[in-house]
Amino acid sequence: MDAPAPSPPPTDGSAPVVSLRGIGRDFGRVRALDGVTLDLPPGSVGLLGPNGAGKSTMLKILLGLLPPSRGEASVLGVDPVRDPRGVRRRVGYMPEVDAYITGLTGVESVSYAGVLSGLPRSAAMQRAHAVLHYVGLGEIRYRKVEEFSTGMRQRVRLAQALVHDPDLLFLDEPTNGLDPDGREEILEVIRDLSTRHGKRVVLCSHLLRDVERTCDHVVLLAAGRVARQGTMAEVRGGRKDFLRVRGRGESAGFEATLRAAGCSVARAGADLVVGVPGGAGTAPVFRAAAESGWDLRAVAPEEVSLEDVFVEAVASGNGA
Amino acid sequence: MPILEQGYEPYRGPVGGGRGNFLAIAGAALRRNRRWYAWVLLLLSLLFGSAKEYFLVLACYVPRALGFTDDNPFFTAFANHPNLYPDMMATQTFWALVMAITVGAGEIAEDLRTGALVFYLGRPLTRLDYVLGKVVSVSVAVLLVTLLPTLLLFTVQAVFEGRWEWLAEHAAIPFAALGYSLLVSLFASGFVLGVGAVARRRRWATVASAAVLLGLWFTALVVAPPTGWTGSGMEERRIKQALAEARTEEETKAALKRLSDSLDPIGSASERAEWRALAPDSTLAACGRDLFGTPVPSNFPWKRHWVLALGVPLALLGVLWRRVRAVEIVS
Amino acid sequence: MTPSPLPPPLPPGERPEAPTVAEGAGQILVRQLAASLRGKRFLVTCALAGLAPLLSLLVRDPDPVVLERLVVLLLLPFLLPLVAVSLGSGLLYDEAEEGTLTFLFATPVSKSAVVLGKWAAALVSGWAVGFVSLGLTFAFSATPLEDLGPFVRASWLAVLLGFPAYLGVFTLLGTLFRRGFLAGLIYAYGYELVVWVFPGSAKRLSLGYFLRSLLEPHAPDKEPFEGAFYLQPPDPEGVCIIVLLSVALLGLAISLAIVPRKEFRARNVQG
Amino acid sequence: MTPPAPPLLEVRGCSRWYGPVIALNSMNLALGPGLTALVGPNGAGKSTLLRLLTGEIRPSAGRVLVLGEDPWNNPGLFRRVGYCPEQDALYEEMDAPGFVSYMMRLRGFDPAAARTRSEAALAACGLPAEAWGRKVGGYSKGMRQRVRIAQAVAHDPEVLFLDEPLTGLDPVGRRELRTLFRSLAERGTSILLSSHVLHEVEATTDRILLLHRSRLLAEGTVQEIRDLLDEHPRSVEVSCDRPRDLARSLLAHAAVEGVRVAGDGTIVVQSRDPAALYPAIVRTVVEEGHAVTRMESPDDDLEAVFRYLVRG
Repeated sequence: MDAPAPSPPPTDGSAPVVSLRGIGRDFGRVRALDGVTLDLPPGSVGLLGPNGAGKSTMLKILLGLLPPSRGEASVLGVDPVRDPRGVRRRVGYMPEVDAYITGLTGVESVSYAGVLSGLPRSAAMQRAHAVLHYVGLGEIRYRKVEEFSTGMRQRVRLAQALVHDPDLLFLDEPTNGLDPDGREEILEVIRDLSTRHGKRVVLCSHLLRDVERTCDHVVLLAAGRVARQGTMAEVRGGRKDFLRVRGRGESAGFEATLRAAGCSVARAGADLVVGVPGGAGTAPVFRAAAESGWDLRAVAPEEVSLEDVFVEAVASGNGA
Repeated sequence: MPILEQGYEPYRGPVGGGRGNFLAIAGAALRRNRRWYAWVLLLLSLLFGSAKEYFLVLACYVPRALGFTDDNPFFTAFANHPNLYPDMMATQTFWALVMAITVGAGEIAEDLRTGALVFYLGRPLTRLDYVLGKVVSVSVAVLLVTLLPTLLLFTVQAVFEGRWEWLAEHAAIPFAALGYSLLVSLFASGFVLGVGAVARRRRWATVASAAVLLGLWFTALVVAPPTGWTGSGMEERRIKQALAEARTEEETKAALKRLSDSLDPIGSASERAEWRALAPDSTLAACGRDLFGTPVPSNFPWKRHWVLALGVPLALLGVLWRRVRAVEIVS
Repeated sequence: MTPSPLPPPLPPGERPEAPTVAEGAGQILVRQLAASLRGKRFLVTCALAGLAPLLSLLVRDPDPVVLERLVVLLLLPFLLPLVAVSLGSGLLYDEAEEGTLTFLFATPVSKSAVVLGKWAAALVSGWAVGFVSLGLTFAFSATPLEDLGPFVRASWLAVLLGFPAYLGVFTLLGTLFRRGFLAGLIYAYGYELVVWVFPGSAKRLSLGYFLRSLLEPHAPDKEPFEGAFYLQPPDPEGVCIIVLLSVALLGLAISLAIVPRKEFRARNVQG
Repeated sequence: MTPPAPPLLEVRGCSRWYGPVIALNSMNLALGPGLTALVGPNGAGKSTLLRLLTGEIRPSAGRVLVLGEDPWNNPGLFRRVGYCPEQDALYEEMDAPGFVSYMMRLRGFDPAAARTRSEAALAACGLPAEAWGRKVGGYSKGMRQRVRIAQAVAHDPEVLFLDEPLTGLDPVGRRELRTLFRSLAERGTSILLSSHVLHEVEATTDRILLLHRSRLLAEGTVQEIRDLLDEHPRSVEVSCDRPRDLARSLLAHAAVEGVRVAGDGTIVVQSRDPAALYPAIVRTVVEEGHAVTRMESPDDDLEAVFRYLVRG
């Protein structure tokens, strides 16, 4: 009896979800964004940057809450300046900070979010329950949101962002303050959404390990500009001929043996980073362990962590 | 039958244009004010605001209904006094403002504190939806205190009177009551939402608007007390004496009119009457007298009370309008 | 990346002694004064306390009754408790709710010294506000002060003693209850007014009674004391002074004794 | 190896409940110097333990001792103790050096020393000097966090409690402060730090206290804890050029329970006796000359330990 929903214009798999052309935004004399040109591909994208790099300004522009000073933006083919409500109807936004209405229960607040996004009342209630189940909030959803713990509030915010079945999700620090279990569950939900349900996800987070494990693409902002951009593999790259080594017990003898074999050794937290002469692979490490009797537990090629990339990019950005 | 997947389901139902969004916002705001003290206050305000008039009307008509034929001139005069309804609503006005403070002053502050504004702004809404929703939510509370008891009393009186001519003569009353209630709603919501928006805590917003209201009210009270109220009570004593000494019906009527005027909360008879405009309830009541067709004589060449009653809430709503936008920018 | 140098080490034996109660309270007093002078709440308090002088300036009526009404109806029963409740009722719980109290309690200054310092700050700023407000009210008035006679002196005395007395009550309420502000408002504008309805010595259970007792014998016109505010024969000045002083000191002393026994946690913090 | 020192922190049969809710259940703990991380799921009692240790709350039963003294109503103890609480609260109207030196004055330093030490501490915590003149209320979350940490370390405490000190910091800040904590610990400050982010804890320290369901579940280094869990078979993944040969050789060892060839040159070796397993693998690889590209155990890091212990 109800007319079927006007289905969103079919986005073909490769068209950019978000496209920015020379976007800039000034607050007084402060230049928050400085000519950002960017195409975010479908899939899950990590949007990174130090504090004050312009991430939240960019999100606000994309949500149509803030007009850019210069440039053009398009989100899912909609111009957020001309049709901010149209953008927000098709986008789910999970804010970083608490955003709840006091006095409403978990399920009420999610269905309220649905109603405000244009869902009929009954449909909103049904979806609120389904979505809360999906993000893992059980019977607690009949209690008031202000009584919830941080983790539960985070789930409610995620459910609010999902209730109107948006095509694109902006998730701002979705795992902040969660314990390892809770974080793993939320990341699992995000991965599931982006891989199995075709949602496009833009994830902002300071916890780079989470981004490493969730996102296919990375965009790194620094001082209002794009500092790095690409797939996770492209951005991280690898350091050839370096190995990360871990073991038990006093490692002085082992290190000496390695150095004698022509390797470099550096400490990295509990681990050692060993530079081996070209082409030797792990053999010198195993040999040194056998000779020195050190209890070797793990050897693996040293990968550049996203954190290293981040720190380097920000440092060079500041120097420039 | 396929196994039902326990995961995420896409939504394929209809999506509306969001035209009634402000009603949804008003509904949520009202729902969160379902607190016990709001109801206690509602009860109190109905009692304080309308008890006197209900008593007068019932005291006039109930004896008639019970078969007493000789009407009590005192109550009959009051029940048909042209100032019965405007006075009643004038008393209600103060309580309507108190009610609005209890219900609405913390609305914006609470939304700022809990980040609800961010919640709203992430949705397909406009700022107008938000502000309108809040205004409607306060207005409903105000109408409960003002319009509801007034219309009820009018119905009671019309039923007891039983004459169509009476109804025709007094047909303007419900409309005036409606107009006045809407004016009070606008003033009350503009006042509490605008003043309350300066704070970031419900408690401080409530205190700030209560302090402003009480401060103005006390000021007006000290400078220009309404006759027969806090003053020495001399006027009251004099009228009672005149009533006791009245011999003819004319004299009694004049004394009664003097009494009802002296109880007039607008304080039009007080020495520094122009200061009464400081008390919002008096200013509104003056507008009410205009609406009910019994205007208070004013020394001013222009309708100052109308400018205040309409200008203040609109200016304060302007403050709110800016405040809602500012939050978009400040992270 | 900049290498972070370490914060300076403390040479052995150079760790300073804990400050005494007076030193600690003094530090807190200074900081609290500086903070409240800039705080929004203090500005609101000042604005409200400025109401009396403002009216005095606007009305400019030589009739001494106007001035008397300003003091007896506005300043003493309405503004003075308001200043006291806004400065005194959140001494500890305000900071506990904000979360900054933890910092103060994580220093070698005792909890009682913290309360003492904050109380002293409230007293100083409250007195300042009260005296300035009263002084300006008199100064702006068109009434020659000679017409008022001893009423002027009685007003100063009422502010001098009345403020600490109210502050003592609100300090106590503020250390006992998380919602000390609400409790304070209920006390000042609920309890104190209700007590007036009861006859006989029941009126003596409010601070307002003793404040009025100080003023009434000197009032140029008895009118404000009539009606709902009528007083039974007022108590002698000496009794009033003793009662107000002891309420002030008792409130503070009980608060100081209670504080070390209580936990001040922000709400909803567990785990 | 450090010689056994008297415990700096001691918790004896300590419980704490809030109304009917129990937050800490008969905990016993003795902790020596060094940098220790406090981990556990939400509601496990981490913050409660820190609050008890800093005298913010009182135990409902049992005793807590810090440096041999009861912290409840013992302000003198804070001459030697620093605390950075969890809530993101500051005096918004003060500037950062003003705030930290105020705290230092309350700790008994004279004005000049308070000022210089505060500025040094702020510099060490990486608060940019151009922000010093501004009010704290205008700071970003990361800057506020740095101020809060500076306040805790400025008086060079012997014991330092940090409750979620890295929340809100960006990756650069996280790295800087981790370095700071490590250096402080090396200088002799004892630090107890609670955190949710396990891989960061791992990069900061290897000594942890794991709290779960209001109890102390495990204590020690990650490896020690892992080795205690002998009922869980350990699996080690080895990628090499001739996986089947290596698998065959390893099967001959008594320590090896099973080997699975996982494809793409990786074998998964399972054992209940890691102490014997690893030397066996190393010896086999060296003797038979396998070209190993990678040897790792998915069960070896803190997250795996956490999973085992917490999820049961």
